[in-house]
Amino acid sequence: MTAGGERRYSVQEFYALLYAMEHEAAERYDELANQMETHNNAPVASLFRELAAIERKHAVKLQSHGQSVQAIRPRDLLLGASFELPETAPLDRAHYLMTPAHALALALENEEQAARCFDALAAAAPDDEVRKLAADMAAEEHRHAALIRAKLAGLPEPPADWDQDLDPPRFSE
Amino acid sequence: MNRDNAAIQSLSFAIVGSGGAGVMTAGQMLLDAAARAGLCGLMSRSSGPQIRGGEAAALLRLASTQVESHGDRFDVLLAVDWQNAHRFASEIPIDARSFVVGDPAEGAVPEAFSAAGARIVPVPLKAIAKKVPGGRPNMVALGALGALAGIGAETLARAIEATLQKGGEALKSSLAAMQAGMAAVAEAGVSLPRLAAGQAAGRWTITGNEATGLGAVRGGVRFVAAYPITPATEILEWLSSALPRVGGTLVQAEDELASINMAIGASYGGVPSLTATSGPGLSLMTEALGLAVAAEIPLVVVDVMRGGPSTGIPTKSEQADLNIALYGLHGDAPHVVVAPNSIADCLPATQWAVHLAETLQVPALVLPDQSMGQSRIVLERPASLPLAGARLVAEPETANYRRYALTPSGISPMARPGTRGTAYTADGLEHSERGIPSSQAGDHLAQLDKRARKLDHADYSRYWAEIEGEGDVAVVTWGSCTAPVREALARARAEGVKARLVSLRLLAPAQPERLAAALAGVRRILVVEQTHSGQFHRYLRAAFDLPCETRVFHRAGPLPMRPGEIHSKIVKELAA
Amino acid sequence: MNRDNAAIQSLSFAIVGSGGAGVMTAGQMLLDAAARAGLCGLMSRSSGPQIRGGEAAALLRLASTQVESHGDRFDVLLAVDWQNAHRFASEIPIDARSFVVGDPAEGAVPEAFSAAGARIVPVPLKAIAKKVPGGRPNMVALGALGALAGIGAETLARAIEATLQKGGEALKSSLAAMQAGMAAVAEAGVSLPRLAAGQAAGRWTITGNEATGLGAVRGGVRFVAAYPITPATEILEWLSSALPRVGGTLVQAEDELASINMAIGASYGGVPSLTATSGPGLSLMTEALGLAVAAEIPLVVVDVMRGGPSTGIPTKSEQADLNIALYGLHGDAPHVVVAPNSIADCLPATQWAVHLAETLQVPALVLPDQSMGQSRIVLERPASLPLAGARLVAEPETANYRRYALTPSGISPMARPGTRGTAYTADGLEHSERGIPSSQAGDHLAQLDKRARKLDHADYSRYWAEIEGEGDVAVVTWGSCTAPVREALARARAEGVKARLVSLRLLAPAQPERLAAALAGVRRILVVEQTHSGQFHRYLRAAFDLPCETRVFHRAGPLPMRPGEIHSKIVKELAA
Amino acid sequence: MNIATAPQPFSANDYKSDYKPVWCPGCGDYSVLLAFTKAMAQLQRPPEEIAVISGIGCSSRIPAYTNCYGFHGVHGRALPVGTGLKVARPELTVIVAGGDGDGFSIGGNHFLHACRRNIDITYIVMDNRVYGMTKGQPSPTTEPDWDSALAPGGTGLRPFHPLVIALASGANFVARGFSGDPNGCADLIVQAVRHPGFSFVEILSPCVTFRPDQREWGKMVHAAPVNPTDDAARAARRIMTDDGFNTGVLYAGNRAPFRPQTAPAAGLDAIEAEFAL
Amino acid sequence: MNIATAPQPFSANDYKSDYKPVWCPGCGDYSVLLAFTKAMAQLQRPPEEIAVISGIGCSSRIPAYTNCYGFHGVHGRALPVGTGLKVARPELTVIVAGGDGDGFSIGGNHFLHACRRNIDITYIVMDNRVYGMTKGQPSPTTEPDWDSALAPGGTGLRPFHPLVIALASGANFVARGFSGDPNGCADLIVQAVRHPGFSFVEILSPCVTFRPDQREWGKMVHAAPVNPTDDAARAARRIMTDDGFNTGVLYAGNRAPFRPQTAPAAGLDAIEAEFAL
Ligand SMILES: Cc1ncc(C[n+]2csc(CCOP(=O)(O)OP(=O)(O)O)c2C)c(N)n1
Ligand SMILES: Cc1ncc(C[n+]2csc(CCOP(=O)(O)OP(=O)(O)O)c2C)c(N)n1
Ligand code: SF4
Ligand code: SF4
Ligand SMILES: [Mg+2]
Ligand SMILES: [Mg+2]
Repeated sequence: MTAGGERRYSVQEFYALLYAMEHEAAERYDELANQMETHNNAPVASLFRELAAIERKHAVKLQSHGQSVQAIRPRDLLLGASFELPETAPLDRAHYLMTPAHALALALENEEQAARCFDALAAAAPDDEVRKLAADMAAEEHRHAALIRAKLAGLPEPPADWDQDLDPPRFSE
Repeated sequence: MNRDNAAIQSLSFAIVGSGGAGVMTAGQMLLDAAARAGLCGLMSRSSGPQIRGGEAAALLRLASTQVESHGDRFDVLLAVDWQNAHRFASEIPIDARSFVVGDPAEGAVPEAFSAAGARIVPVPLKAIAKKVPGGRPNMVALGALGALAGIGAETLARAIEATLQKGGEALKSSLAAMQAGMAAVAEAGVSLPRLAAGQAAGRWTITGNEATGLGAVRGGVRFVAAYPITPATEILEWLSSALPRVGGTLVQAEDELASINMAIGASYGGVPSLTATSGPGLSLMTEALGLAVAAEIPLVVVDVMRGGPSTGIPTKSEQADLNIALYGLHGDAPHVVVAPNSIADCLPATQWAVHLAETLQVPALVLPDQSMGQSRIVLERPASLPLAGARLVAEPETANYRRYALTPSGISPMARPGTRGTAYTADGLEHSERGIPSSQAGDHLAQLDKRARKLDHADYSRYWAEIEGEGDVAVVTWGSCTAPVREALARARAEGVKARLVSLRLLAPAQPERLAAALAGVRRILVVEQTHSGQFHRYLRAAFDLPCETRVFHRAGPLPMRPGEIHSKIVKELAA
Repeated sequence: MNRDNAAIQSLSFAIVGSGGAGVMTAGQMLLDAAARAGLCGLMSRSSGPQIRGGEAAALLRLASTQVESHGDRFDVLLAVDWQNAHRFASEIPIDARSFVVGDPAEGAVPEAFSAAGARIVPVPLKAIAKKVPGGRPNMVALGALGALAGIGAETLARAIEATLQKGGEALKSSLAAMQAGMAAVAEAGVSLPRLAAGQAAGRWTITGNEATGLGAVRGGVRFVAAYPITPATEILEWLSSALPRVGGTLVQAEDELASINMAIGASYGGVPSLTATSGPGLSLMTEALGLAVAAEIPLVVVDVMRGGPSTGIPTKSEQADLNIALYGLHGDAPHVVVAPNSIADCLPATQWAVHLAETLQVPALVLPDQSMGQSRIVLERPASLPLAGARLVAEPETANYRRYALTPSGISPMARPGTRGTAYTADGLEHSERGIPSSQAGDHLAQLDKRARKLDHADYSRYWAEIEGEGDVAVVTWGSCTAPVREALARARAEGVKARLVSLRLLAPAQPERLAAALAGVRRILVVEQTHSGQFHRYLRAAFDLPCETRVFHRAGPLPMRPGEIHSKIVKELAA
Repeated sequence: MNIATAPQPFSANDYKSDYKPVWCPGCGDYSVLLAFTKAMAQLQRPPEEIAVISGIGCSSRIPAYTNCYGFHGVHGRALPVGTGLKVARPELTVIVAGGDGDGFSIGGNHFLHACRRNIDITYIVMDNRVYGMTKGQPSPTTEPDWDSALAPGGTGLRPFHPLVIALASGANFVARGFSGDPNGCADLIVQAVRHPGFSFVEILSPCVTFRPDQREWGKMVHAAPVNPTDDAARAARRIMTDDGFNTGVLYAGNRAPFRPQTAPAAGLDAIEAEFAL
Repeated sequence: MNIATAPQPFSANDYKSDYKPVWCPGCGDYSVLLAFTKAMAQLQRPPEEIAVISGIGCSSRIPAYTNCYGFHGVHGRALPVGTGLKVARPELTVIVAGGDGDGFSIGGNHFLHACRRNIDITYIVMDNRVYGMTKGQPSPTTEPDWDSALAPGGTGLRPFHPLVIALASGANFVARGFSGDPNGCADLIVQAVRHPGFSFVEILSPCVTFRPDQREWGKMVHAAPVNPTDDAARAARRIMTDDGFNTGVLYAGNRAPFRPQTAPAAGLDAIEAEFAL
């Protein structure tokens, strides 16, 4: 991942970026929670719901900076191969039989990716205030990551055949 | 045990749980084990709207003799979990005599079920499974149900082994979990009456859709073209492996227009051919069906009926494609419509349809429904049918060959491409005896007469209907209503009602004289069918002479017809 | 003059000749001239199997009052030449009282015609034409026929001028040839009784297919998608010019599957829509018709019936698409079927169908047939119908909008895309009131009931049937049989038979109570229809309660139903 | 030139029936029928081993005019009928024939999938850019400005490009002929039948009744200025940019034709045994 | 970058309904739905002025998941429904969406003719190279060797090439996206809707249930290495020879979209007068 690069962010822009990241991350966790509910995977649904709530809290805080989220793209961040914003869980990682451990591992990846992104932005930002903001954010994401890592360590490893489909998919229409 | 049921000694089990909980697997193994234990049985499935996951229910009925439909109530409802299980409430009627087996850790029994006042049997499926390394709650459930059904541990083990053929750890933990489930039931001290068992040897287990496929192959079908559609796809999937092994072919077509026309092409070429679909696909086939009528091409079209109209309820059953099957062709287009009257009958009914299509050079429709097609039963190995005879083929170098010659029987020899001296052009335009397009009134009438005549003169032998019992009242029905009607009649007979059962296997051409004979001396009939508008009854009025007072019980799907509701109607409408 | 005919003062003329001889042009001009002379009339066409050329026949009936069908016999058969004219023998019945006008240079009258013993009137058409520079035998024929019909030279000239608008040499020679033809007849000294003439002013000439198109436009149809097919293409051709002039559009689709789905899309968008086809095309539309039923999309589908089954006899008439129209959809799919009972009725019947489709949010089929669609008549300007009301549209920002709400009438407001606050998804899957797919028994039953209810509760007013006369016997019929039945009944009445006529315009939903009322006091009925298998009769048995003894006269096409054959049946079956 | 060979069992006339075409005199389809009989005589396939399958349209009347087995089906479905026949009876020579409306309008989907399926049949389309049988409506290949009752002033639609679609969907042999050159067409048909897989031959065949302007086609056609290629992408590009009057073999590919699935033969008993407990 | 704009009336969520998808978690269609809502928010079209039309299939369930007007019709006929709607109501934004089976198998003919007709609608196909809804049968875009119950060992058939067919039949805008990149897909949809005429967007959208192998697609897709062209023949050639995982706008043409016939307005009376003697 390349981040920041020559891009010069104003403080205002940086807040917009932050808001977009947190907002999108929250929406995504909600979406995943919905999916798990529809598929009767209650434990993972509530976990995603919690994650969504955390991200949304951040977003709401950032929103007080008066930013809009229209059309922020990974490529605006020069994130190279990544298709989505750093904290957003890719939809195609969901599975209806996924376990809380899977969900946390996914959240961990998101946090780590976000942390790396901010590290890179902090390293590259020419503007002091932005640099500081980015460094703060990086630290926060590292902290989140550590928390999740700890929580994950407390969970049992999912069984090897966790995704074995005991009920064949059904015909429809 | 269904104490209401004088006819069938049976026990009904429902297993519910959310997707991935393995209720279908457990149900399948239970049926298999029961079969190995010398019981007969039936299993059908139900599930939520999700493609995968969501919630699922396996519905079983085990019995001493062959069962073809569900009863009125379930003896046991077992829930691996209760997620969205309330959606199945109308499909799983329970009462005060039922047992509801649930894991207390999964919460209370939902209102939709607890209201019945059944005896709640808490079994901590999850906790029990946890104690077994790699154990799963559905295998505990299997053990519990096996114990309730009176199936021995060894037999259950054999059923598990047959599914988990790879063996290893998974097998070991499944066996252990199953045994723990049996133990839990013993501990809970609940039991059900024992079913008398017969001889497992020689029996089969088969779904209606597989039986349809096999009926086609037995009948000689060697070419199939089709487009997937629920609930007919399993016929195709079974045939796609089976056909090549007997020298036949299956082609997946781009759509139903193509599939039926491919089948027509192959049949024109001399190879008995079939396509299978459901309502929406059948709609797309009626133009070509008319072509097969006019050009006199033998052809079998299986329509596994589902809920309609339009896309409707693809995964549920209804008998409402009767109208389109009988009348869906433009112009006067006589053809054959055959309906199996049970899951097992899918085999002989389809085989007979092939026979009729080939003999009469006409398209024959076969109308099973979702409840037959997608249910699995245990039955004695089906006997071979003595259906010889087939297509009347023209001899090489027939002098002055006329493909559509006006024979007394209406059947004219059909030349096989490749044969010298009998080349002709098959045509969907009205034609002369030679097949040359004609708009002359004489040719039109002659060919219309011929096409009607061959169906009128055909010998439909005893297959045309199933006729059972004696009495001055009768139930007239067809298709998947037959089994619950039979059961309802058995109860009524036990209560002293003398009644006949007439179930039509041949729907078209109508056999009014035969029906009149079957109903001779009957003073009142009850027509039973699963449609909203009473299609079958209207057809009986249109094409038959109903000799007596007629009452009707018709209702829409998707819930299966129950013996009990039919029994009440019999009591109300016939016994009075 | 048809002396057998108590009801209609008429003269029938047939003009035959090989392709290029101009018999159609001559016939057309003769009808036009007769109309200008204050007569009414009817013209239909027949031709050989060739795309072009071959042999052709123009069949006319001129009368004092509006005529909607041919009589039993022709007063005059005029042959421009006799090439293959024998093929028309069954369509042109002549008898000893007829005149056969032929050119002796073209050979003897063929056996098929001479056998009738008609009076042969030799007129050297070719030789006469030759005398006029640029003169053609068909214009000589026109003059001859005009003279026989008692139409003045000036009127004939105006008809010629109207066709040959460019004028010039062609016009001059045509006029001269026509006059020579008149002179020849005068010379031959043959004449026919005079028909009483009325007021030409205010009258129209129109074909059934044009009338159907106009009915659609009057009803508010502003979108049409279709695929050409005989004998419906003229509806489309007329609409393709007319629609843009009233702000509408016609799209030629790639096939019938596309055309009906396009019409559904446009109607979903709020624009009254129609497609027109014939049997083979209708076959391809039944799946989408079911969609329109389930998703409750107003839609009109015109099926101009031709001979069937399959490609059948595309250029000839039959009523055998009744079955597919009534029953051709899979599942329980209630819809509307309307049939015009005459050529003129194509207009109001179609307009009414649009009205019903829009009001009831349902597909309405309209069933004219080839004999109506492709015949031209002279009639009084059709009155406007008082058919107000139309689609019930949802208000913007309707709170908790439910597209498929369970209203008492069964009709629920339909939101127009673009309207705020009422967005919904139309669905062919079974659904809840909101339109969300559902396989629950409750939703299925509620929606099936709703869709049936809205048709049951609708007000079909007096349009449902044409009821004429008094008496204790009746003829029940529909469509293009109505006119010959009416004529047959008039003859029978003149002979003292007291009989009613009931011609159903609304075929579905069935109106058994109304029919019972219309037949109150009737002791016997005769059902008349043009099918081989008696489809209409079977439908009457299925869906109505026929209160009395029923006799049936049904026969296949392609020959038109004649008043005489119906009259014999009335005498035999009803008068006894 | 092949002048002095031994007499051969089948002459072109042996492939012609005694039922007289109902086509308009001057119609291009007469020449296609002639080309067909000549081609079959060149191939010396016994007439009874050939099946001619069609849909509905003037052109689709062709089967009964031959002495081969024929099938005159419904509008637009000739290719599926031919496909079923060939799969069930691979030893027959199957020729599918029809018009531009039949093949590219209502039958368009089967055209796509027949090309893709690449069964060893030959498909001949008599393209007159009009619906002849129903009296002159625009077809998919009709020029956008052609005036007719159904589309006054023209459809305004870009004509369908059958050869390009055939290539894009995987036909294994693509050629264009002109009915005015029956011998040339016969040659194309011979090559098409001999080429394995799905062979598509478009024959420009004027409708003198509804498109009298097509009498000019004789002046416009010309042999393709390049040799056939086996590169479908190149052939498609070429055809997409040519004038539409190139005749000859435009593409001859080498995809293996479709072979239906086979499996080790087993008796019915072996199959049924799988249902036993 | 568009960071600090004024708040806009419609956000992506305004295009989403509260009815929860029944798709399998992980299915690419979730991302397509997301991309659709993002695209509409970019376009700021009020939801009620958008109609989403589909056929039958997992992917075809999309209309009810949006807050727009929707139509869930029958299998394979979404394009005609969309066509009729757009012609009758040109002021609406009409999006047709569905699967590869719906669009290229049963619906193939309408695809051909919709491209040719070039009406101003956008067609989004969620291509997962399988029939998801009916439990995993091969579709026209399925690889020839993909094993399934209906085609044990694979179909052996050459996959259908939707983009090439679209170009060959006259689509005015052709793009390919990947569902794993919802923002990229949103951009493509925005461009497609803005481009006049028939716009076709193929989105590779994995079926995680029946084609778990497609989880690898994320690694295989890449931005098209060249800029879009307006030369259809060149674009077709390019696509015919690429690896099938190029994403981006591949063709943007400049054919005028179809306009239905109009005529000088006249009252009904004027039309009826023509029937008078
Ligand atoms: C299902 C159906 N729709 C429409 C028709 C009417 N129809 C018959 S032939 C034809 C078009 C023929 O055009 P083409 O295939 O180009 O053949 P041509 O007559 O030009 O040789 C049509 C639309 C039909 N017979 N069946
Ligand atoms: C006329 C008709 N034929 C067949 C079907 C069954 N059917 C429903 S969806 C489907 C295929 C869906 O495949 P695709 O369009 O690729 O959608 P996906 O589920 O993969 O998203 C089929 C064959 C049907 N509903 N109607
Ligand atoms: S109408 Fe045209 S295509 Fe048909 S036979 Fe005549 S010239 Fe040929
Ligand atoms: S079956 Fe496949 S296409 Fe359908 S919802 Fe599941 S993952 Fe998506
Ligand atoms: Mg043509
Ligand atoms: Mg798919």
